[in-house]
Amino acid sequence: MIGNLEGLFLMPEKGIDEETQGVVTLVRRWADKEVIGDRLEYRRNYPSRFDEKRKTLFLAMGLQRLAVPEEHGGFGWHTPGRMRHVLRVLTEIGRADCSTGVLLAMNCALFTVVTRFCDGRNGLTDSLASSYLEDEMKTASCILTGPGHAGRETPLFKGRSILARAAAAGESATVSGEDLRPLAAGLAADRFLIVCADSDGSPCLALVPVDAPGIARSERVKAAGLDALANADISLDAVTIPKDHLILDQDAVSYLSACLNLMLGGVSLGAGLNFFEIVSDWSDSRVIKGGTVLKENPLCASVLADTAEEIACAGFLLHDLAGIMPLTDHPGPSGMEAVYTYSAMIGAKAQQGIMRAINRGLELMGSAGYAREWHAEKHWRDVKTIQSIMCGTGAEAPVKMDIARFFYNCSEI
Amino acid sequence: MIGNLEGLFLMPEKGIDEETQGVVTLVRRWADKEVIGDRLEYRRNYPSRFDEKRKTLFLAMGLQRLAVPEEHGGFGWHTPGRMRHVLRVLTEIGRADCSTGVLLAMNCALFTVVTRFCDGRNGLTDSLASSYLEDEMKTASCILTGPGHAGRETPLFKGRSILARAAAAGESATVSGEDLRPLAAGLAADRFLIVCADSDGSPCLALVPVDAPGIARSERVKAAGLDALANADISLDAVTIPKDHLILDQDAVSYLSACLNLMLGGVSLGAGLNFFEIVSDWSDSRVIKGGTVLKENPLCASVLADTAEEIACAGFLLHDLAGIMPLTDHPGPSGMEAVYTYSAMIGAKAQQGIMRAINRGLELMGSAGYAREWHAEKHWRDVKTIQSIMCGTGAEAPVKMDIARFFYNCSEI
Amino acid sequence: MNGFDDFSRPMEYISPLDRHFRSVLRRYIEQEVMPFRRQYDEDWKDHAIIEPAFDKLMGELGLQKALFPPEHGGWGITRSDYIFRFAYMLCEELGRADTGMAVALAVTFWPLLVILVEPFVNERLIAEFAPMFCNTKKAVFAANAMTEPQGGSDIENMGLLRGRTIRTTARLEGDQWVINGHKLWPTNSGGAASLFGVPCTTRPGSDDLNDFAFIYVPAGAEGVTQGGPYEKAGMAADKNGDIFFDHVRVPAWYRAHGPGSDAEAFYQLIPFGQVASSAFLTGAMMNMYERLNEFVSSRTYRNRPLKENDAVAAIIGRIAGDIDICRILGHEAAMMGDRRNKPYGLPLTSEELVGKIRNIKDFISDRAVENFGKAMDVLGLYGPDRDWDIEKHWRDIKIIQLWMGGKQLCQMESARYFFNCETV
Amino acid sequence: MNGFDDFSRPMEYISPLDRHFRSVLRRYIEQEVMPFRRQYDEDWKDHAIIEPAFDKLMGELGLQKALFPPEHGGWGITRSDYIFRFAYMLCEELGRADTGMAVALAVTFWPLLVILVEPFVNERLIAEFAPMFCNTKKAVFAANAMTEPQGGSDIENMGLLRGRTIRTTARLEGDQWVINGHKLWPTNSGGAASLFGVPCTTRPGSDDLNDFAFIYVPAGAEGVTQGGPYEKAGMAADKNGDIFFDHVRVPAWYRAHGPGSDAEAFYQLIPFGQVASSAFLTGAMMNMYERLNEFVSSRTYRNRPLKENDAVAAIIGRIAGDIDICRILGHEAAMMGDRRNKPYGLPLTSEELVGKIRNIKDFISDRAVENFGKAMDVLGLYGPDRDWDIEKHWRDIKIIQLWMGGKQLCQMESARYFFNCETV
Repeated sequence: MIGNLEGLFLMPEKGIDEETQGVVTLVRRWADKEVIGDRLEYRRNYPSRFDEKRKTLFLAMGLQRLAVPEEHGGFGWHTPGRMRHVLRVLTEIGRADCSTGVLLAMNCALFTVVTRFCDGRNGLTDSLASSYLEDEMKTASCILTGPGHAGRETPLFKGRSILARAAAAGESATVSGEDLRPLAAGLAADRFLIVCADSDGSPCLALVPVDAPGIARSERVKAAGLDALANADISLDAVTIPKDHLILDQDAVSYLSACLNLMLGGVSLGAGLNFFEIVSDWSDSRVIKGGTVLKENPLCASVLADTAEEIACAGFLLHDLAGIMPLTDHPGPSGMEAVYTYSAMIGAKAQQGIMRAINRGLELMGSAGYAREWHAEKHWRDVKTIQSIMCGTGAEAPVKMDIARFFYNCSEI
Repeated sequence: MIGNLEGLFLMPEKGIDEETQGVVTLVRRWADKEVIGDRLEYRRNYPSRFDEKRKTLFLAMGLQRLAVPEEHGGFGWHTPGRMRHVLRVLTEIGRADCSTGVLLAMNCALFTVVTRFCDGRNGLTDSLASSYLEDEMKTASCILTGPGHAGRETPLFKGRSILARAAAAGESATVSGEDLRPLAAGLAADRFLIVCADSDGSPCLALVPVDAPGIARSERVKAAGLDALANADISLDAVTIPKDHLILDQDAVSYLSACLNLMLGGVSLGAGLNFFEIVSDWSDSRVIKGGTVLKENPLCASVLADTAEEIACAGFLLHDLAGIMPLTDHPGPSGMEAVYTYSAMIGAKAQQGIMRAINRGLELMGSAGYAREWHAEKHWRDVKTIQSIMCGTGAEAPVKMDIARFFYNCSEI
Repeated sequence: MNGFDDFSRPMEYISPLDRHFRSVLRRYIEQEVMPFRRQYDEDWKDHAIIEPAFDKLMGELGLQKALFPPEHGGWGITRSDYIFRFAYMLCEELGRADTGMAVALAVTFWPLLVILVEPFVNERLIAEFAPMFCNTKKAVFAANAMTEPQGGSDIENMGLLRGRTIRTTARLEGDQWVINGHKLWPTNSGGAASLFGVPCTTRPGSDDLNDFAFIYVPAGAEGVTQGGPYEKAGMAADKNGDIFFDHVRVPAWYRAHGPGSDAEAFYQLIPFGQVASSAFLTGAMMNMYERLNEFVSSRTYRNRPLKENDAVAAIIGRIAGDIDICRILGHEAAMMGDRRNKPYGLPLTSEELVGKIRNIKDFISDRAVENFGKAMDVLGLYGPDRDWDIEKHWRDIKIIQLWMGGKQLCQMESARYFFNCETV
Repeated sequence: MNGFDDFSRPMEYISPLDRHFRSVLRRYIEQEVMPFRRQYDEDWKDHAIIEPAFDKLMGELGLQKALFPPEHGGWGITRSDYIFRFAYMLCEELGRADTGMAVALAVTFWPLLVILVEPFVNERLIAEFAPMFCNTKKAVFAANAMTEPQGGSDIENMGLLRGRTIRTTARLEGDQWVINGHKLWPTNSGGAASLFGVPCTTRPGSDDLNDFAFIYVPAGAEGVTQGGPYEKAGMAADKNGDIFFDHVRVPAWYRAHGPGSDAEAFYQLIPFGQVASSAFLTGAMMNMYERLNEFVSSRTYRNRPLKENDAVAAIIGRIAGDIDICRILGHEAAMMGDRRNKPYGLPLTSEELVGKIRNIKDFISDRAVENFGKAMDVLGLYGPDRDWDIEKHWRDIKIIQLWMGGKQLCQMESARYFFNCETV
């Protein structure tokens, strides 16, 4: 974030340590120099040219290893206490490009969950970590729950259908599922992290390499946003994985969801902040009513204020969420349940707030709002895409059910 | 707050110290025992019977001295770092009764501002403090800016009209103004804290005892809420006060506004939490559609979730605001400007959020929502009243102008 | 814009009665209600100030006669093709002054509609009850005793529950119905009404609509006990209380129509109630506009009238714009009702009509709640002040949002229609 | 509800042409547009797939002739008393498939309305331009070259700015106008249009409406240069680009009407444009309903169809309810326009009519932006997926909210009317 932004968008947290500040500063420079300062070049063939910028970030700067434990050669930002720092970094990346942020968020979520729930099985962490140390871009693609199909019963995770099945047998396990829709990057990933139902119908996680036999992919999905990421539906026909690639703990699914809500919130927050910069420039230079600078017209100023307010509040709430992540260390289900619920609630609210910020700001930009040239519309499409995929299905209804379950002890919804 | 509420409505802050916790617990007991557990008795003649409960709180428990400096015999909760504790206490009081909370908030705001801006003039703090140590209820009534009258120019504070005038002359000063509307308690207060324009038209604050000659009051204003507080319009005809009762610093006006936004936010938050308790009880015991417990119906559950969500997020944001209050200690106007803007923004947003929480919850309560007997409608009227009076005038427009000024450097709005 | 009368109405819909009668009515209201309404809140129990106003409007001007046929001394409105539009006009004008008063009048019509609107006309009962309303200059009230302690608004959820949850029973003994049960909260209870329409069941627990009965019970009948009025957040002119029916006996022919028809005729009340609610709300909002306009024209921000600040103008412009929209929609809802006898119209009991009208009422309620809240904020410090009248409407209109099954029932009925839901 | 056709329309307003023509039009659209629209995004520059569809609709079916009088080979719609309602129907049906295509057609009408609608009829220009549109089976486009680089939507803010900020100049030299200026972003620019209507000033800086001129310029005239189409977030069927007029000469009688009348006739375009925008939006929303209904009926939460979950039902019920409301309001706006020759109607240039119609368009735009966003969320993972068509409309309709001065200008014009503001 540029210095000015930090003076405007306050954060509730105490200062961050020097190492973290160093990383944040590096990423900020990457965003400003490689992407934001250089955007007009990207007008044609945007997605492919972007690949190279992402390599700088992931490999040269090493961010691919952000959530790899220190003992495995990474930055070690995989603990609950580190979440607020991860949030900061993802925000910086989101300012430049949401697609890149989404990729890193999925990678970070992978390590955060695996290191926590595979304590006794360092083999998995070891092999994963060493693959992320290679000089090659790695990308995890998450497949969460989704809508079921009318007439077909499925196991559920908090009301949502689990569309993949996992079964352990001896030292290996098999994973199956038809037409699963990853959050993103289904065609670009090198491994999938899939929410499955085990043989009892309980939620669990399976880590599946993309080159395992039995995996089929649909054609590339054309999507509203995140242009740089190629997605597709995935079908798994009894794909075999090592048994330790299966995490048989329902809390792991909750934790994955909480991490993604936080991290993708950070990505969208970054896009929102950059949108703020764009609309600031615009409103400072355009004239309306035949002479008034746009920002000096009270109505336009109030729209601008909405944009700033939504982003500032989303930032506060996401940092508050990061601040309560350590509650997951509390024993018993209440810590995890609370964090899961708050992450769903704040995740949805922050995404909606940022979306509203952009929607309102666009109102002032007229055709510059929807011309590709200004890049405002890119943030608009990207954030909406992130927001929609994090909904799962049914708009805010499933999240509201989560909230009601936690706050009112509902049991049948 | 009852234990359960604390497990549900998380706060971003780290734990609070034992002394603070002790005060919070005492107030919570007062609220539960004296007011909430005993509400049906209050159905008739509510306002007058309440007086006595308030005496317990203000005098027996000593909360009237909450923001009186320690060296003057008070609790010493008048510093920016203490604001989060003041917020907690006011929330506990708001759970029981907004009127009481509003009174204490105005008292706390008085001491917070006076101790900060009258450093060199201990006389004022001394005399004020000693009066608050007496065994008699003290009440400050704040008169802020308001709407001007078409055709009459007034000095402005951030666009809002300053309707009172102050002029220093020798060792005394005079204060004048017609039909000024206090936030609350114009008939009950023993002193007014009034935003005035000095002889240059700059904003300043004047502290005026209610028994000074030259003060006239209108009849009691009938209001939507805060029934227990009698308000009236105040006119001052060249009322003389000691010169040190005048605080000639524009920042004092900003700070007063910031404190009131935070503190009255806490009062409304408390009302929201108690409303949550009421609607929880209701939805747990009522049956709809001929058999479903209300909270188990997905639509009702989603309305309930809205209520919980709005309150939880308002709580987070208010605590975030409390957390940045120490920025006012930073030299230069940017710390105070930032805090002023954030307090206006979060103050308005939190009030609106809590109002929405109650409005939504009422949807489920049918006639029990508007029957006085259930007390839900009291919180609804009280919070709306607090929200409206904190608007000043023009709904959110003046706050949006504050935000735009800060975030976009607007200068003409 | 010259004034609140300039909010849009679909001009082609205006009934022939509208222009003349509206101005007479408005004169009455401005003389008998407007000057006193700020004192109504304290008069909630005694109606010492409120009752004379009712006498003027309902008795002297004669509104309580409007539905009855001329041969019984009434105005014959139910025989016109504009009964919904007439009701809309009436409720809007009254709502502008006081929605509590408006509902007390409209609900007097409510149980009578069950026997007065084609195809459900019961001449014998009309002849029986007409004198009570038509031969007096004092206000006479009727009430629909629907809600029961446990069921909430279940009775209004006929589409889904089909009367299954009604606990008030009617048993035929010889040529009399014997009625037992406990109702609460109906408008005009708490001692106001002279006549109750009572939805009850002839076979508890049945969801066969043939077991639903709508029976008239004079308030003075033996075994009818009423509690005093409840104290509520607003709407002091509308009394609500408990009603107990303890072996109350009425003649067998006091049942509206008979098995099956009772349910259908009763279900007709839903669109009437929703259209009237919409009219109360637009009326109240028109009054809000009057007061708001005064405030934003005379008070300032940055030393210029509030309305000349673009940001404030956008807020109040949206409020006025919503009023315009709500009034168009309210009239459309009324017209949906009045189209029932046209070749392209729908019966009052059709799922489409009920779903669409509930949707409009839900929408207008939301806009009203939102915009009154916003208007109070525009007045800021003066928003909660009763002298500006807006806070009074703010308290009252929330009640309108909540009654008749409230927001959620509207949402479900409209979802059921638009998406052919079967279980919601 | 059987389908999207069951959303409400005020039945009394339906034009005689509606039933038959709508079904013909819909058949064309379902054959020529619907099956191909998912490929339009990539065709934004070349129009290789898009152009044949235009030829079918505008040329073969003949929509581009609709406004012209029969004696010139047209359909004479501007002589009917239902031109707004006809336009509404057309724009709604097209908008259901593709609002970009809808606007390209509607804007072809736009500059022609200036000379075709009573009381502003210019027979000589009609005779001049009719053959261009009526004697061909290929699509022919016109455009309104309004927006200028600095002014944004100032030109549409005629009420306040009165043409003061226009920089495109027209100077009379003998019997020719010489036009100089730079316009950008009009629909059907970027090389599509054959004819431009050009608002310009005969005296730069003047706010005297007599100095406003509306002059027709054939795209092929010497000195007209067009840039290629811009790449945008959506609406690929609508090309937008820069137009430069460098000493372009046209006959003196290519000016629409003359001093004063030009401004008035031009100002009529605002209500037309706002009503058409409303129709695009309701059409798009009706299509959204179709797709949404499919999704919520076939996909599940808790193993039951989404629509059978009360919480989801409330969300989608609100969406459908809003569509119903918007369609009623859109038709009311159209009717406001068509009432202009009735005794109780208003001229198209009246502040009341413009304020009320802008208000409705602003409202419908907001509902569309809100509800498409919400519908995408209902689809969740599948929301951003082009195969479900909703994201396409979501991108397109945001553009409709932003054009013609966008939301804020609507708000100001409506505030100005409702509160008699003088400076906003």
